[in-house]
Amino acid sequence: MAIEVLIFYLLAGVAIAAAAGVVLARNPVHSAVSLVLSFVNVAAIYVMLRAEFLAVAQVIVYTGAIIVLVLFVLMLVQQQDLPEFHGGRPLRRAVGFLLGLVLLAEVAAAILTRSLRGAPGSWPPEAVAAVGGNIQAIGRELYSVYMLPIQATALLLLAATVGALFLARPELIEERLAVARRLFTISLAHPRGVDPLQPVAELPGPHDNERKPAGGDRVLVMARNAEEFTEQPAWGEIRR
Amino acid sequence: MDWEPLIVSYLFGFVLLNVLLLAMAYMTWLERRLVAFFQDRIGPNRTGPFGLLQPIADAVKLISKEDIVPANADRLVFLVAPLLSFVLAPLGALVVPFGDAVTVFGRQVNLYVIDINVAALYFLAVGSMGVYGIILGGYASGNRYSLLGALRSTAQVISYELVLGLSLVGIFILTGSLSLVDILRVQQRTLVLGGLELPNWFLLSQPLAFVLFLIAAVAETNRAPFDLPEAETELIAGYFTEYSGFRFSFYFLAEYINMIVVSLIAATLFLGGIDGPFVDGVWWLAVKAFIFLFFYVWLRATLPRFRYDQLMGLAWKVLLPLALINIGVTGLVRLWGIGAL
Amino acid sequence: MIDFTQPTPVLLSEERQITETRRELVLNMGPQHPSTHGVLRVRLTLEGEMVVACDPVIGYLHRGVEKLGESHRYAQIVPWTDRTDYVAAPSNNLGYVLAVEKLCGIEAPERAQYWRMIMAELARIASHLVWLGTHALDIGALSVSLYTFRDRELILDIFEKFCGARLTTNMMEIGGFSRQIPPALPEMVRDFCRYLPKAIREYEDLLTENPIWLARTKGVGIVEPEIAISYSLTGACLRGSGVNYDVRKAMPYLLYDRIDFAVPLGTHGDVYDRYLVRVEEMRQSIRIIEQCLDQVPADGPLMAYESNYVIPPHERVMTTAEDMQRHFIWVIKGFSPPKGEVYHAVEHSKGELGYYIVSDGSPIPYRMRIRSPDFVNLQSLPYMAQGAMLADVVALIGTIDIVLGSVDR
Amino acid sequence: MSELTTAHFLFLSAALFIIGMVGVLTRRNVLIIFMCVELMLNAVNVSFIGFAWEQNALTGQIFALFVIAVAAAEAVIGLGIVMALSRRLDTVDIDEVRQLRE
Repeated sequence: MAIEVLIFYLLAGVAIAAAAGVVLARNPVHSAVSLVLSFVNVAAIYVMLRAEFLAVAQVIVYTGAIIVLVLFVLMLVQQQDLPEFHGGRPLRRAVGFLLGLVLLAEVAAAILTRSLRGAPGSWPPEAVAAVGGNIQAIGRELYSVYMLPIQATALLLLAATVGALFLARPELIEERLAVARRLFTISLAHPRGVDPLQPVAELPGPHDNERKPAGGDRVLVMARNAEEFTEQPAWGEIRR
Repeated sequence: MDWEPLIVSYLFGFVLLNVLLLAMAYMTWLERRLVAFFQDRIGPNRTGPFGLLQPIADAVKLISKEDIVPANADRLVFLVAPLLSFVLAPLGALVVPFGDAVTVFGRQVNLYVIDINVAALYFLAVGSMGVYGIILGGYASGNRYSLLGALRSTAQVISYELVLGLSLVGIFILTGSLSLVDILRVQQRTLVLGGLELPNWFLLSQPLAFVLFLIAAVAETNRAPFDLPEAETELIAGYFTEYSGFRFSFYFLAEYINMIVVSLIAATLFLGGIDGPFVDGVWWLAVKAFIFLFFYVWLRATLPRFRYDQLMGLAWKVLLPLALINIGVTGLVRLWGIGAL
Repeated sequence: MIDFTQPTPVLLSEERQITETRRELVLNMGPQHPSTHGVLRVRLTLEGEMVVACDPVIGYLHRGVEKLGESHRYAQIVPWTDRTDYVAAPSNNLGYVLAVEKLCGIEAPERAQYWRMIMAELARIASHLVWLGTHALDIGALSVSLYTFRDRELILDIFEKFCGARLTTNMMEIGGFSRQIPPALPEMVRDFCRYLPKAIREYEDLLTENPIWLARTKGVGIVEPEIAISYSLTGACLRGSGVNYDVRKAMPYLLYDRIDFAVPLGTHGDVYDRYLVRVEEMRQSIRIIEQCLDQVPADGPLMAYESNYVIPPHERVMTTAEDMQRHFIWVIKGFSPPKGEVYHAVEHSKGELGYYIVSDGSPIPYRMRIRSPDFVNLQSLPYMAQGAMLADVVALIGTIDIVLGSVDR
Repeated sequence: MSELTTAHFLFLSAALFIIGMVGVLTRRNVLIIFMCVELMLNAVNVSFIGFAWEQNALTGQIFALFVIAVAAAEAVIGLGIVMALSRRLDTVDIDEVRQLRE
């Protein structure tokens, strides 16, 4: 069994070192990369703990989505304006590390003196293997016992989506209004063609201009002479 | 501890990696020849017979070029990002079953590297990790075009990852397993429809999911018409604008290996993988993967490029609802099939 | 904030202090960028991928063609005009020689006029083919560009057959053509006219109904007709907005009034309409060429030799004394047109190409000014790019159809 | 080195949690604080799954799954707030944000 312990130490060591990198790195992007490394190692530890589905979910959700989003935001927020780690506040840093050490000591004491143990659960490895594997077991448990929580989670995610949409909607660039609301082509040679306010008295006959179906729903007006000036149905649509 | 299967797996993985690299090299040759054919050109035909040695010449050229690091690049990340991209690309192929167990030197050897019960999710996870190479490369170049390419890639991959995953849920419902080996076994059965004997390929039972998977896979691998992160005419080359020499070639390798891996997975999931008429075998998988690769090249030669907002709109407004509908319908049919409805 | 409802938001960098805030990203597009069609530089202020301000910077290909015109004799300027819009060189020649002919009061013989029309329309088709290929390439359709360049070769072959050069043809001369028409040329042009409609159908199959092409071009870069006029756009940029103005119809030159052809007008004024208009213009050009080939006299003079401003023909130089003297003076000193100023415009493939020449009676122009259409059309880029996406800017540069040689001159 | 025990995982969990906590306490960049919070959530998951492994139960894994879901929701909202913050106040410095409130 020693090999497993070795692997665990390797993975845990990298995970902790990478986690320390998150806190210590000056550049937030380096922090994010460290975090990814930490998460992937933790995912590998999940596999050791017979939680394959969780391992994959960890990689997909945390590294594949959340950290990618963080990087996205980091890139939108420009680098040179980000506050530096070593920018003063030494007191708080000292207090932070001190608190951390104290807490670590406490937790270590708690773990080492732990005597309380709960009752064994109903999913020993044999039972999990009997239903087909970790995923199948989680599925069974999730969609029977935890039906209500999972629906609540779905609601939570929905609410989060709506909230994010509300938060992140950028102030739209002032929409340029469609200036043209008239129904004309203009002819530079036609006395009425350059003066849009005059009502159209007479329209050219069908022989004068031919409308040519061009592509899809578009037509092209085929002008035969320079004076031609035709009614057009298209102007007045608002852009986009 | 039993070391033998582990060593066999490593050996098989090693062989697989080399096959993938070789396939990738000839994929570049094939793509150039095919696009040339589509475009009324000849394509590379000078290096060796039919230009078959062209990939080697390309590799030698790329390796011998100078490796330039821009002055205002984030040096460490800049150097690591292409490697990340390249290392993660072939990992997806580890779960593809290349056939049933064969006997080599009196030992049973499975023709896949690993069979894990989360194989399909593993493929998605590796795919979602692959984007880091692009994001970090684009960020670290210190170039605004690269940064925009990285931003585009981020949004694109997150959106299409979702569609890619949801399009597979129908298959999971039908097979009750996420293991590609199990999914393949289900497809190797025969489906009798009326008097017609059909292979039980999921292409037939999940056609909508197949189309969705195909679109999402093209977007996921950043190929035309979804090649926004590297759009030459807009962002010059997007995230790898600043890369040169062999670091550039890592991105190049990663893109083509990704294409091959996605084609293999698609062939396994929807077209029955190694299943085929006459004799089952890895050649059928190769033929099917080739069809996908041809499709990739065909798309590239034909279609214009989407715009960023149109791309996102397509994913969220069209593909995602369709994927959800597909899941709903499949679930209902399955319940009806086992009499639970 | 800029008021976008106002029609002329031309943003010079001095006028608007572009401050790079956290949200805005200033992207320098060009002069070395694959889709700015040469050495155009566009300074884009982006918010995310949305264009807040767009500031074209030109002049990277400025060679002082107008100034060169003030130090060369009239006949020597013709090759310079090739180099302005090198994609449609014969049309530039045509604009210049027509202006000088107007100044001198010469008219080319009828046969030469027909052939000038044929060459100008071929140049229009060649230019539109280059435009279509590069525009499609910018939007991402890879193959169309190779098809259009393949077909453009046929036009260049015709040019080569006629004058020996393919790109900078220098084919027209003041007074007509001094070359003879090769006997095989009319049939070559006819073959091309029979071939091209099929090719255009091929491009349209790839693009016109393609959903991605529609999504990328419809509703993008709308220029309303009033705005188009106020920017003094010409060519397809103007006609795509539905304004009926074509120099060939409005101020007919050569023999365009004898030809039956239509001017396509768009109805929405967006990139897609300009695409449709240009594709239709190619078809109309073929009609014009075919009619010209039907009407052109089989033989007859190609040069207005009766005029004193034109170099005399070779056989007369060798036989008569006064023609020999004239020839000598023409070659040594050049000809001196009357004093005065003249403007002549032709419908170039990109719009109204005008040459303004001031003559002080000496053999070299006092001032020459080129109104190049794409220089003027380019001014509408900031208007079209307001609120567009980054990818649209590429499509908009493509739809204006600029050639930097002509913009910067 | 004998066998893997729950204590191994609990120490890992504690270490990750405390590193995350120190990060939250010492860093000023909102985004790094955000990442540290994710680290802490992840540390809790390690404990959950470790206990589930020890007790042969799935409850811990399922709780971890819920934590991941909540983390996703938190990421969406948190990053939305960061974006709004940087847009409104032009800063992602947590101290400046507090100073502006006063």
